[in-house]
Amino acid sequence: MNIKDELLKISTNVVIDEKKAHYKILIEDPAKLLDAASTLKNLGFDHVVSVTGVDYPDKVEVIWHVSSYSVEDLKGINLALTFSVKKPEPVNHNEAQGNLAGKRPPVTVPSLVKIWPSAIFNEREAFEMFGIIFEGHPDLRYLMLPEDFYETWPMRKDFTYQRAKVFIE
Amino acid sequence: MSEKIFNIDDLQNINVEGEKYIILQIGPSHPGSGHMRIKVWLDGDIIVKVDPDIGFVHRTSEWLSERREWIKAVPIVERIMLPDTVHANLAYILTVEKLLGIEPPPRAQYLRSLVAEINRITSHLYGIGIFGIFLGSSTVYMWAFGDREPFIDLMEMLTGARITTSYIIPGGVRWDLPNGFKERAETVLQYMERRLKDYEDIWVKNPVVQARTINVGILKKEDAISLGVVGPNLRASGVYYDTRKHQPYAAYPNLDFEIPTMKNGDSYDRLLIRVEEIKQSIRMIRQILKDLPEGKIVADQIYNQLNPVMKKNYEEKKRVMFPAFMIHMRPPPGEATAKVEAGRGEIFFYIKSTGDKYPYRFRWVTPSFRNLPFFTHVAVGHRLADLPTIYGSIDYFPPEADR
Amino acid sequence: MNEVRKPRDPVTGHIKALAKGFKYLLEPNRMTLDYPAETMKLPPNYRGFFTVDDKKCIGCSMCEMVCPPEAITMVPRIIGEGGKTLPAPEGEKETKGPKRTKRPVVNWGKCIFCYFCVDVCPVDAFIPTQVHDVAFEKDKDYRPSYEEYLKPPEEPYKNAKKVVSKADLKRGVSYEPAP
Amino acid sequence: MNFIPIPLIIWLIEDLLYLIIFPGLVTILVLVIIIIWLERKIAAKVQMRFGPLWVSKKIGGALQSLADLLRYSFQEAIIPEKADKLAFILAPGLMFAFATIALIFIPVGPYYSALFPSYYTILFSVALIIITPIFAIIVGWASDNKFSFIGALREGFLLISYEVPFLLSVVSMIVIFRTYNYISAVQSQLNFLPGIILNPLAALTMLIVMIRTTGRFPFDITEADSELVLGLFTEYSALFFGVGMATPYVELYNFSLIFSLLFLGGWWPLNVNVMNPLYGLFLPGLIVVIKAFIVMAILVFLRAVYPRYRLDQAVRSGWSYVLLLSVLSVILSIVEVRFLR
Repeated sequence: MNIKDELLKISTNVVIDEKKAHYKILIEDPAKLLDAASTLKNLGFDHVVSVTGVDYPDKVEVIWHVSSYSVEDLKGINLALTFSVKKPEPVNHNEAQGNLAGKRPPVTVPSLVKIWPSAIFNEREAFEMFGIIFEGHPDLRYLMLPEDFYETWPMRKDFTYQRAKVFIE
Repeated sequence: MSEKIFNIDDLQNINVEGEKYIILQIGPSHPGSGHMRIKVWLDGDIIVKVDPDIGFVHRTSEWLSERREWIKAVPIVERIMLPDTVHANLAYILTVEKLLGIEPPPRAQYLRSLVAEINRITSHLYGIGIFGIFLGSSTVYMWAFGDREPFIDLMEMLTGARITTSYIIPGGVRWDLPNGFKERAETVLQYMERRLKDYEDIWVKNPVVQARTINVGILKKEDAISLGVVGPNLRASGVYYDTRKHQPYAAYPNLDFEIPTMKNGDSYDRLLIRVEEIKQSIRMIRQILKDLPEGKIVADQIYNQLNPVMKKNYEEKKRVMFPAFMIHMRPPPGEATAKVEAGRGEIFFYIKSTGDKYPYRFRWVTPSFRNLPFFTHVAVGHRLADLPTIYGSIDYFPPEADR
Repeated sequence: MNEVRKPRDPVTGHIKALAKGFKYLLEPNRMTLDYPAETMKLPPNYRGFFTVDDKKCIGCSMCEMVCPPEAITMVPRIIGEGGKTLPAPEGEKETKGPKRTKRPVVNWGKCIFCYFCVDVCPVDAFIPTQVHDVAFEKDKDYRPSYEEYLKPPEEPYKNAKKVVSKADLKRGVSYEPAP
Repeated sequence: MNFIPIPLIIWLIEDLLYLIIFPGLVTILVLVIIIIWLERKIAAKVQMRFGPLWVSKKIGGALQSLADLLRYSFQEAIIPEKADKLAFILAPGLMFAFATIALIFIPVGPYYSALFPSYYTILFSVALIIITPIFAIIVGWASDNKFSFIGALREGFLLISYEVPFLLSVVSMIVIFRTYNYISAVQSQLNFLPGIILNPLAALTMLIVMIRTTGRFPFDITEADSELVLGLFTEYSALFFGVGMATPYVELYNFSLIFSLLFLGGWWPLNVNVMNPLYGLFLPGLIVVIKAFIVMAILVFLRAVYPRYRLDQAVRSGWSYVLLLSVLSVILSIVEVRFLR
């Protein structure tokens, strides 16, 4: 099985660097994401290692790093299934939207939990850190942040924090 | 019991309303919880649902590392994975080396494997000890933590620190093997081999332990794969996967070792596999000390940047000092991923560089974080007293999962 | 791996466990260090408190830059003419005599003893020690001034018996008097 | 000095001596302090470490338990808002009291006998010992804490499952000795053989029940700290907590006394027939207490070897193996009585 050909069937935008074990598929169309994930799972990529976002000025990139436990040839491959989504325009703070409102509105991508159950906690983390709403996730809550965390999406690049000014000896 | 295959829809379907259930908040200040809260729904003595609430020791390691120079992330990742410091350090440095394009010399590779295997033994002993106290055996707890001591002494002798070694740097390691290390290591390994027999009598083959662990917390092979469980827990379920074999790094391609796997995937298997891995690590340390190649302990790219004072130090004290490159490191733009098999499982790093003096995206996933499904899936259907068994057997370490 | 898993029958198991416990009860096997009464002499590369050699330091600030917890601050110093403090001339370039430079001071409350600073120093000006078990009474004590920093904290328990640890086949770690 | 009737004085102060000094409260206190220290020291020795040391370093930290007792005595007693206050305060005390009261029926010498000399001392002492765990259940209920509540439920399950074997093992010894009286039981052992040789099954059952009832490992189920924090005593502090923690050791002392009387031959090898202050009163008692202490030391040693069983496993074994063992011990006794004697 030539992994490169198989990947090229899924998407034309494929980056492969075998020396660094760096494999990457870029998907543009949200409709194709679920299909691509199913195809990858059928190929043998059976679990998700990490789900993360990368914050750019205009877009948020969501990366599912997948790997294989069951297919011997794929065990050495870390494949990044990458999906970019444009950030919506910033809106003013709206009380009615509660936690999810603010200057940095969330982006929405399809959840891949149905295909890879191992993504369940990873997607929760990506949600709270980057403001990526995974549609179809059964249990999308804050994972590590407190439930009443008011400053949303701390891993985005424009997040700033207030240093504690009081120093108690 | 968890005979059924995991289905993601079960999470929504469990009905937890009404007065039928006792809801227990185990943690965050509870002797059997660690730095996390485990919310348990109990039907009598049977667990109906478990909701692990993590994040009590979330230390924003990714955020901090994205706002610091590259070298400064080394102590950060070490302090997240305290029982597995060397592996965290190694995984990060492997990723940076992939970005930089530096290949460390063979002696440095062997030294990395050496200190990683010593660290793996301490990590497994830590896990066995915590498992012991969770089942109520203070003896195993004390023994395991006591037996970490000779190995930590070895780490101290080699690296100058007991736990947070910061031993591995881009391009090599910081200190060479000191005099008398090999003899001391051999004594320690013989001691540990003798002690493993005592552990067998008082812990592994103790009838009470067998009664408590056999057929408790079964994770089937299919579930282990689909839930993405890592490390010894994965291999206890019968999956033959180890990063050291399948994505080799450091000196592992040259070493002769086996990956023990079990079939049943219950808590007893998860205990046994740790004992077996200790034996394999002992075997590997012997090989490394025998085959240790001569040569430099740091790559030429780094060595050539050392100034005369540093070179003199390198020759006399076998100590690698940092050239100014370490501070002003700016890896070329690109992405790199690396995996390292730590004591508890697989560490995964994904780093994106834009050629800046800070990493643009610093992402890492720790083994305990990926073992979280054990609580939601495996514990359901067992008794309350089995929750510590499962918790202890998967060797879960909350600060590591929270990062 | 099934031969490893094979359970032991309960009667043998109980007897063996009790016998092993009883053996450990009787034989001398203690591996603890009686700490404040005995203290360890640590290996020479142990990373303890460290100070700086005022003569060697060139004030380059590399240690400040590499320090991961940002524990090092560079304090201004005037050296030359016996270190006498002179008022700095406004906007004037000095050619000889007292020279303005910088010296590192470590905030021990922040220091994590990674020794990046010691290793990055281009003139190897830091002087490491093996002292590690120091408790500070006041917050001010772990933020020393430069003069205080030149004398690093001294080892507590000076009257304690000095021992070195040694790998032991019976106890794992045993301690013998330091040479 | 002939005109002073020593037996008369002894008869006058005997009750006081018995309950307050020996083998009563003072001895219990001293023994509990020593046994807790010894438990920690034994565990520490097996675990290759020092154990309690820095309180009185010269005698190996023997005063550690005394220091703990003092600390508990002067600690602030916190009573939770929602607790059933009367039960919360009374239950530990009653638990301790009933554990101690059982002593008044346990003689430690042929003439140094119980407070209420009766033909039925075995039955009375056993009945009083069985009452104690009921107060443990009240303790768990009064705290209004889920962990205490679960601990109380576990205590209830175990109480029921191990009471029957305990009673049967005592019954089997009653069958052998054909008496309800400790003194006669010991006398018949002195004349023939110790009970542990006559009926080892009953002795084994009794040991298991002792481990279970006093919460020693591997049956430390009601206080399983990895699940239930401190089990029954999660909400307790100060002297209430100290009393609650000491009660199992008092029970252990009672059980060990009974064990040494029924199975280890009481004051054997001393066979006294004279009413003498030294040989008739004190020395037999000392022998019995030393035997009981050795039994206690063996039981606390188990902490160093075992983890704990699960509740269902303990209950199941209580209703199966241990019950079977106790029934067999009764049968063995009947057979012995029929055919051997």
